[in-house]
Amino acid sequence: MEALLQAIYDGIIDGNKDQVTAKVQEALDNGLPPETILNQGMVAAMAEVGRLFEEGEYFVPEMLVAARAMQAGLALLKPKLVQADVKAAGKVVAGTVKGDLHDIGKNLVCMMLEGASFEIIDLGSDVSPERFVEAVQAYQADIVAMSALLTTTMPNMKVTIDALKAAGLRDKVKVMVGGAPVTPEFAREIGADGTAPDASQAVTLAKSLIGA
Amino acid sequence: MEALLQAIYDGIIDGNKDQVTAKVQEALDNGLPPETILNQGMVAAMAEVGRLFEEGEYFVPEMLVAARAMQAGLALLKPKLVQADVKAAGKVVAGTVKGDLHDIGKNLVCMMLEGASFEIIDLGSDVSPERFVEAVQAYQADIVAMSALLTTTMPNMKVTIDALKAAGLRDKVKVMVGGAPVTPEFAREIGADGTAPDASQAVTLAKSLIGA
Amino acid sequence: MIGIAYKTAQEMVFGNALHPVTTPSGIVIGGGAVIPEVNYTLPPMVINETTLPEVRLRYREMTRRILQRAVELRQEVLILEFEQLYELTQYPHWGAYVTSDIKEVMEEFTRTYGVKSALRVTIADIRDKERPPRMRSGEPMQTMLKAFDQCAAAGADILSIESTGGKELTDRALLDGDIEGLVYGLGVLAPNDMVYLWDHIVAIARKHGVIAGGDTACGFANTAMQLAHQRMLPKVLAAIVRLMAAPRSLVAIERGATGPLKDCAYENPILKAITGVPISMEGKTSACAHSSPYGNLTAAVCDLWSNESVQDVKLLSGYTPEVFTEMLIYDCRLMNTALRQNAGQMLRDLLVQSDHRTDIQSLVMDLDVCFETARRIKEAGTDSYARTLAATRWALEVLLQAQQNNVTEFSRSETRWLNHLSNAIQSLPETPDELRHRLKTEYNSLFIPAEYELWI
Amino acid sequence: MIGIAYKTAQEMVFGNALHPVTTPSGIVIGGGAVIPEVNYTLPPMVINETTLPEVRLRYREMTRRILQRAVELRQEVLILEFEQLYELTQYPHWGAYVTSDIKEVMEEFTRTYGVKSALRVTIADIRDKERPPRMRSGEPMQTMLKAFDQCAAAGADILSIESTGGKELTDRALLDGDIEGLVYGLGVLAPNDMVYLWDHIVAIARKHGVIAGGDTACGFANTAMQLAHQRMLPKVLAAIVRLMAAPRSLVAIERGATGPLKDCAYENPILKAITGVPISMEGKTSACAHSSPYGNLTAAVCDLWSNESVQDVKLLSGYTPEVFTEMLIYDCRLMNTALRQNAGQMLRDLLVQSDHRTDIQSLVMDLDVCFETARRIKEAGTDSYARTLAATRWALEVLLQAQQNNVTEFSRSETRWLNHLSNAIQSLPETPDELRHRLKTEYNSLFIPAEYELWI
Ligand SMILES: [Zn+2]
Ligand SMILES: [Zn+2]
Ligand SMILES: [Zn+2]
Repeated sequence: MEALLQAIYDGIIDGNKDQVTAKVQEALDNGLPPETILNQGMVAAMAEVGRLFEEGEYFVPEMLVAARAMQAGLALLKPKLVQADVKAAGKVVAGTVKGDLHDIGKNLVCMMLEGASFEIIDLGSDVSPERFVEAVQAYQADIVAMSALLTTTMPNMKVTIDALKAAGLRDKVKVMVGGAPVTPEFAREIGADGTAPDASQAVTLAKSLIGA
Repeated sequence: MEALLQAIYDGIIDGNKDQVTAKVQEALDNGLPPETILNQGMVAAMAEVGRLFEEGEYFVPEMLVAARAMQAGLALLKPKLVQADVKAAGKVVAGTVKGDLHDIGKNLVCMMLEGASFEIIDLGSDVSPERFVEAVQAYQADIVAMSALLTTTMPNMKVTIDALKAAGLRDKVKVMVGGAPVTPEFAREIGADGTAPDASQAVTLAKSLIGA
Repeated sequence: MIGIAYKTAQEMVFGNALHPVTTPSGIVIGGGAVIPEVNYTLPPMVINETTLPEVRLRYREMTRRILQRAVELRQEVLILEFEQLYELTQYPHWGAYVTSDIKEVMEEFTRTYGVKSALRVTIADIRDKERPPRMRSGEPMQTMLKAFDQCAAAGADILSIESTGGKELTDRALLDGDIEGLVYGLGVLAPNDMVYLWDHIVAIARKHGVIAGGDTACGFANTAMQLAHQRMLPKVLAAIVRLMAAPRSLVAIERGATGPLKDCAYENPILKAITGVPISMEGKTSACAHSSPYGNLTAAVCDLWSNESVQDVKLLSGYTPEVFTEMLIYDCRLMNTALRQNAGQMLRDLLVQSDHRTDIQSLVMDLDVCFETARRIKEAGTDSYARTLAATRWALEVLLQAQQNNVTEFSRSETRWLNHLSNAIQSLPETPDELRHRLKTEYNSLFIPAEYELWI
Repeated sequence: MIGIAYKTAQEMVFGNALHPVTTPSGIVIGGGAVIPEVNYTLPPMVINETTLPEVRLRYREMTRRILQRAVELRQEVLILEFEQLYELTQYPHWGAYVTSDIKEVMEEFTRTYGVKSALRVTIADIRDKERPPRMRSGEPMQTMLKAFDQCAAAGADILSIESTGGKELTDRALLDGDIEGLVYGLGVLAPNDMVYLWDHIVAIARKHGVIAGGDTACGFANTAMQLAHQRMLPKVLAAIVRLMAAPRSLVAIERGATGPLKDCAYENPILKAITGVPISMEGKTSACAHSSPYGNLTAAVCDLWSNESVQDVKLLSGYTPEVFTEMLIYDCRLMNTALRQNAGQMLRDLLVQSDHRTDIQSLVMDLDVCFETARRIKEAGTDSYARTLAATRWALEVLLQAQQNNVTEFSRSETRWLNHLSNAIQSLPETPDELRHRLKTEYNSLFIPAEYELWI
């Protein structure tokens, strides 16, 4: 049992998708509880990947393959988790705001959040306030994460927040904003709940916002 | 007559106080109307001094002696002007805000405004919001001119404007703000009526604010 | 051996180019002195019909303050860069309004104070707004060409762009650390796009009698540098991408661009070595826009010295555009004094030596390395793919050697990546078609081959 | 001939002082390399009991970002300057809180990354808040001494101040363009105040085992420079005030200050020539705080290179304190590379030659002129008044000669002022008492002689 979990853990850290799917299947077949596989195998591995990244040992490409290996394993696990009523840490609707095509930062944040077992609804880039509102409603999201790289598109963050207010959703959802030009003062001014200077700190912020 | 006015005009431009007082007296004795002496002799001269300053021909020291010569002449003229009901361009209450001792800029603005025939009530430096309010009330001022050099004292400009509002005076008086750290955006944000980047442009602003 | 413009790296020095360029206002670029190039932009604000008057006023005011500071410091020549924000290209007449506003202020200062200036207008590559982007067909390309045309008519003296052909692929390949995707994007898609784009830009420049400046690999190599700075990507990858991007930017010159090449392009010294055109460079004094791993080195052979881009914000002494203008002026004063005292080469070497071994990325930007890169690119012939392979392999060689000789610090993870990239580079195929077949299938949805007139 | 520390101006070069100073953390200042000194301050905000936590957080964050950038650029030593805003001195425990906050971050970075740093704390001269000011009696002086003491206890490594003795007179005399008031303020009141003040500061520094840095004539000569920049005052007056201020600042060293002298003091090269102490200087890279008429020249013999003061504001690449840190680091890299390559003197001369004739004010800051100023001050003996006269007369001589030889442009109004000031300087009396009797009667209300232990 220990050995299987270790193999899943190692498979994620090495970004070895095939190993992860094989070992997750084996673990399930052996009757290991899905929550155990998820928490002790996969979430623990992604936490270690995050630590390696923080320490400069890993870069984004390694994180990406790790995240993909985790997702492959998760695909096997998900049906069982639903049965066992294991929930995601929270649901995040993410996108770069209207007018902004720069999505590298947003993609990184999504990946890191996914690694921390958030469920991500990625709306992509150039997302209008209306689409954010729709998605929050449709997915019953816990968090809206908006990104902007251009100073000329930043004001659209406020427009989106105002649209959430107008739709009566602002109290039901936390708003995170990010991107190179965003400052804590700006976040406060437009009425967001917080901002983080980089993708890994965005995870910490998301967790603290929903008390996870 | 022409020669007398010319002598007053030249006396101010040269900063020759004695010449100005002598010639103003002579002009009055000869029955020249005080408004003519004021406008064609003195105000015209100060305008020329302003122009020389703008062109880099004069510096502050020359402006100061010119302003003093003008004031000496004005002292003789004032009683007659009151009789003739000639009014100042407007009344300005000026001071550097609470916490700020840097008054070089404020002094220059006062001097230039005086030259443009505004009446100045100079409250000095480190002026509390209450004192600004009192002075506006007591002197029935048209304009409040506040200056700050320190970024830490700038916020006191807003405090003063709020105090004017609370006292019901904000609609009765125009507010000018200035000093190195003050930007047009800041002026707008705190609800001032305008700002100018230097002392001579402050005169243009003051005139436009009261439609003079 | 096929010759490049300069015979040795030693011949190259700041302020001097083999083929100087003269602006309509009579400023000679690369003719014996380094000239400051100031790039200034708006603070965070919405640009639309309503705010346009404010936008225009702000540009006029920024321009006025910059030129005022130049007058105060007795700087007699200056290049201004108006790098358009998305909306200003999207609505070409807006960009043209601002262009003529700026030009008006420039001309006022020439009349009043005699200060000579020239205006570089950099058009935004608005094709980058759709994914996958339509590079040739449809509206964005037509709008961009309209923007070039209208700005040239409105007073632009120099036309530039940071074109994004291939970026839809390299953005993804960068995050994957995938050399094959990077080589295909930079060695096939980008050059292919630039041939088409620059033929049009050069034609517009000729029509208006203005200068076709150049194109930068900003969206590729500077993106990599920034991601490395944020520790998202290994520095060895960013270093390799830096040299890999040079053949792409060379295309603009081959299609008729004459320089001054645009500042963002750290590949410019290589292009100057090959072609002799004058170049703009940025480095230490562009810290306002991004951190540089080689802030002095980049000045070594510059003809214009730029601050990259600064937002209009108030500091204690005034607004940032004038603040950075002052710093650029003093940088240039030092370089020009050195030229006058016959100490140009000496100062150039100090600038290079101060940086060339302090960071993995600066290793490939050493002047001698740039010169050798130029030589190898030229030697690889006229095909962009072959040139890109040559530059990539040479970058690898430089890094491997530096790592073996302990020239600078390579962390454990950088060393691991260097070995990984070494393998990937060694197995690159010799033709673009072979590479196309090898590309990850996930990439297929990212770009539209027909938009590059490719049919595979 | 009475000797000064250096025999010739040629011996002086950046990064090297005859008497280097070592900080408690082991950084040697003036020991062979130029070190960046970063001065960073709050954006516009109220400082009170309520906002204090935010103030402290902001200083910690600014410090962290600065040191982070230093680590990224492999800068191993750094001086930080915490120049107190009024409130932080007025409530000495507030200033001490911030001091220990900054120090904590510095120590964290030493532990984590090995980067060594030292902290200069500059206390605000809060006596300048009353007019006429009480310079010795009463609360402000006691509070300032408390602030020095508490900050030294809280972790300051270097103590400095920009003291304002005499400024109540010179502020007025400057606007009047009155040489007599300026000489009395700078030659009598200021030195007199500094003897008293610096005896106390040096005692506090010794008590805590920290460094007594130095004192600048910022409130006098930099005020004049700024007013000249705004075209309020003639440049010839600002140039003369510059040299006139040197004897005043020398007093701190004579009372036990050891350097590094503080950046604002453009008179520092003169003081270094006389005493051999290491100096901090500012110039081009302090454009954030004010425009400089000689932005390169000032680096010629610096030991620390500073940005003067930058407010914490966001730019495209990050916050301004880290942006200016990066620029200072690159400036220092170039100077230190030159020293290593035995090209220090050569680069120094280029720095001087790039500026020394471009502005009336730079004429008196030429290295040779500074050296001769030092010699003449020393030759004038130990009396501050006599030294001030000597410096003033020499400044006039330099300007008159430059004007006659057309070394730089003197406008008609500058020439008129030069003649006017020449007359005023030639008729200055030989003793301070005579001058006191000649001072305009309006000045009597401006200062309190007893506060300087003067009885006339
Ligand atoms: Zn760019
Ligand atoms: Zn650029
Ligand atoms: Zn200062």
